[in-house]
Amino acid sequence: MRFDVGEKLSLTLFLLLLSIVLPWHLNGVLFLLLVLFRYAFRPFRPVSDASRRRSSALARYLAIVVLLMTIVNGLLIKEGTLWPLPGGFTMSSEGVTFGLRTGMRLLVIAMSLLLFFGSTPIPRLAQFLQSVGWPVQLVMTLLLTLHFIDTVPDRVSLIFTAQEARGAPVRANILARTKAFFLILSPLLLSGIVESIDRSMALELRGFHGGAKLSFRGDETSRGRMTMVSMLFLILSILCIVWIILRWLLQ
Amino acid sequence: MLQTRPTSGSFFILMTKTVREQFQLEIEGAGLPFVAFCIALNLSAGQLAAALKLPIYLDSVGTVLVAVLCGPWSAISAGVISNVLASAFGNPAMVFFAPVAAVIGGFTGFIASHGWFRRWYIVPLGGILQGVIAAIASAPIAAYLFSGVMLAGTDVLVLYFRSVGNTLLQSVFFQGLSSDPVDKTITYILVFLLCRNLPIRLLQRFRGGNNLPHNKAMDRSYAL
Amino acid sequence: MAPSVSIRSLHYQYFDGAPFALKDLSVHIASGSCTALLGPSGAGKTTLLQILSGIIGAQFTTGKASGSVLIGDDEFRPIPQKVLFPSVGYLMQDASVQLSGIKETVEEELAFALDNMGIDGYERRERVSQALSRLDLGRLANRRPHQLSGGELQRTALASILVARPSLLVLDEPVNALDSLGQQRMVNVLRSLKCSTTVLFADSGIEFALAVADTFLVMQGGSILFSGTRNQFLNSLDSFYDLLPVNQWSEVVRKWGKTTVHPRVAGLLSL
Amino acid sequence: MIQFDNISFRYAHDIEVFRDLRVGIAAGEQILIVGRNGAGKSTFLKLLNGIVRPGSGDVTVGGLSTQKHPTSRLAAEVSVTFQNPAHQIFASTVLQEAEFAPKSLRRKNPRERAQEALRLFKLNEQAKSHPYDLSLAHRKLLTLASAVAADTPALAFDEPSVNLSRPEQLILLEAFKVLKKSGKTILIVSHDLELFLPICTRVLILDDGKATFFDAPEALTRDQNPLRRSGVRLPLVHRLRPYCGLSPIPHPGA
Repeated sequence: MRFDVGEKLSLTLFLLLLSIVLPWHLNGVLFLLLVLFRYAFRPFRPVSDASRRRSSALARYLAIVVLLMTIVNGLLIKEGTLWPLPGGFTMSSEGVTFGLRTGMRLLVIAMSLLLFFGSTPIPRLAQFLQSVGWPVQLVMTLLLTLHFIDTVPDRVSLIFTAQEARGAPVRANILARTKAFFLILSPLLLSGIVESIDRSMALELRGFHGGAKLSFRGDETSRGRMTMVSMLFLILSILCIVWIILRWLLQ
Repeated sequence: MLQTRPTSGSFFILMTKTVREQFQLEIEGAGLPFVAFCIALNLSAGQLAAALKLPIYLDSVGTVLVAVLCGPWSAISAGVISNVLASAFGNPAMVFFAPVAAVIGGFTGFIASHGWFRRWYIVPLGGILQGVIAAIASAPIAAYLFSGVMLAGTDVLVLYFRSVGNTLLQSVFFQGLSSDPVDKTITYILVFLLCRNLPIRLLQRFRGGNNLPHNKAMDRSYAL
Repeated sequence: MAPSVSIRSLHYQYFDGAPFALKDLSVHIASGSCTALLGPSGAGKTTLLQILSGIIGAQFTTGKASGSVLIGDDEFRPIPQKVLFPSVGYLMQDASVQLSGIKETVEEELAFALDNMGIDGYERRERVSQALSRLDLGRLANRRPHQLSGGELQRTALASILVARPSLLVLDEPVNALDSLGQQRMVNVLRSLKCSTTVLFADSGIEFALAVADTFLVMQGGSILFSGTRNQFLNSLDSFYDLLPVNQWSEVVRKWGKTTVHPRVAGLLSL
Repeated sequence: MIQFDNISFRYAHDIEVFRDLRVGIAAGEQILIVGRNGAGKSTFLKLLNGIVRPGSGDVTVGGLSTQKHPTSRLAAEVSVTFQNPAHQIFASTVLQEAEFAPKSLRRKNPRERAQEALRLFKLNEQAKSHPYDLSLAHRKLLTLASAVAADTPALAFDEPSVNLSRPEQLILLEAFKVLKKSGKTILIVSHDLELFLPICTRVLILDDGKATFFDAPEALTRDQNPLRRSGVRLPLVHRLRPYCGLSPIPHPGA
């Protein structure tokens, strides 16, 4: 059962909307299901160990947030049955369920996004977006963003070093550090503008005019047309949206 | 239709062109790589602020730059892609705030094409207005989806407003009002300081070159 | 057939009121020749090369130009208004910026130009493999572009242009970032292109030009100062004392006699 | 003036850059630092003002130890300029850019020092124009001028001749001669031996963590092995001059 990018994308959309529809205990079950999905199901396994490290750190962080959210809401809200606590505080059942509802929702959202972005390199996403009709310029912009995401942080540290060597106040008081912020952003922007001008010329010099489609490695894998599975998930997503609107109106 | 040159007050052009044509018009010249550069800027401005231990976040400085130098539709796509990639690289909630980034890009692009970035005294006004609009746009999302907990320092404000007896939506909106206008005004002023003296050789390569302080030569040789 | 290039009294300003980047420039470049365009920075070398590639006419709509440019048998008055890809290939000074930066392997990078030309299938694979072998990038074909060294990046950028088989190849300072081994490779590549392609390259030094070029142009302040063959250039080295790094060279050449360049010097010059 | 006492240094991903390096540079000397890419030439400059701290041993500049003093204090003793002008030019006029270093070091009358430095590098007519309206070569000269404007006893440059064409090289040589006369200590990291051999007092060759040669340029032409081992070749013209009965390295002012 090979999941292509289109099917994974429509599944993720459906999961995001489902997390808003489900009550908190069903969201909790869905979250555990997704964790199982991640390890058991090949197409959802993380692509690189960097994304694996990043996602497990994030999962732990979010679990703490859910706990925090539940306790804080429980203490603050006064409706529902109130269980007295030592020191005069009251923990309201209504507050706890409210905290759990949003906490579980956040966990499901985080997990479904991690499943998608962890297992789909951006170039594959760009390839799919182009096959469903995105303009070639926008696809090129998304791919170029990846290049800049790799180079801009290094350039920032190089500029930071060069300006500090010239006496820029990077460790002084807050006002001086704000000036240093400008001293680093200005060369970054100027060099970014110059590089953008050169890159736009380089693209045109090799015939890029937004007409011809970009080719990707292993072109045959992206079946542009809508498959049955992604159609199913899109219909389910629409149902969720209808459900949310109805619930909001009837409240 | 005769190719009209978008000057300030180019609202007419927004109406008649389809979005795709307008986007392609805006990224003519050096626009396309610049949008990609500004998206990367959005994602790394926060790191730089942290390296300098500054309490500002400035994750829309790239979007505002694109709005000023290219135009509203490319700024909207820059904002949306920034938020989607931010959620891919570790902050999952950001994808739900993509509409807010679109509003920031569109609004800034619109007022930039009306010359709001031409005089230094109009820029802070634009920043405050943008901050209010951003607060209005982000309040329902933060309230209904995340019940006001955004894993950031400002969550404390929300709790304070709620304990004083406001509803969830009101307290999230008040928290937004207290931080967004400040953040956006700093972003606007920073972009103005960065762009006001850009030389003509660089400005003429961007569709929005005329949105910046009056360059004598720019009038005669309007870009693209 | 490799085109000849002749330019008649070309003037160019980047925008109204800007200083003249090119002032009354007239030159004729023979078909299939390998011409060195020498001169200090700001002499207008890059502007001239970019005008020939058509990028200036296409992107600089605010520029002011007069005169005429003749490439092969197409006449452009005053300058080409659209990018002359694929008949004219332009190698930029910074190879890492010339590469698209969006491709995952060197092989795909070469195919980028062919995508835009709508060439695919057999001819695409054949052109890519031919360009790879010509620049001996064979073992780097599947390497990721950002893992390449400066010299390898330069060869990849040049290969990504040669796949389009331009008849006029224009290069902006191709060797100033290369070590002596890289320069030697570039000399061999340009020599292999002689007669089949007209080559024009800009350089601020003279060692590389002496090794590969057959005609020499020296530019200053936007116009041509000298145009001639290798020996004419060697004999008049002294007049370029403060324009080109020739001081120690002129001493060497003068010591070895004005008219003919001593075989040992010529031998060493061929690196 | 500048003393490296058995410095050992490695970056996080454990490539050993220096192994107990000992280098002493007297005041008023001009040192040309040469070595293959990755031999640690840029790291050598970063050690000068504490941007990078040695694993063991100490670097003292003008009597100040880089272990004890912050970079902002050391920047008053040695002004380090890196290779790419785009990484430091921020101002919207040439004069503002040149004024930055003297102002942030709180020197007296920074504007005059900046104008003086611009005159030294023949940039005074363009004082009002935007740095990005200048050619790349002139922007490079601007970064050199803004370092000289800081008026520090020692100056260190990373590849100052890259991006310069002949006229700018002549301006650079003139400026370095003036600085040499006024007793400045200058460190130059460069591949361009043809340009700098005639004006430097000593050549330092860095090769896998060690200083394999530290002597006058004439000694270099007599024994080219350390140079060849470090992957750098004497320029062709210096190898040719002996065949024409000329001294390998022209005396300064040739």
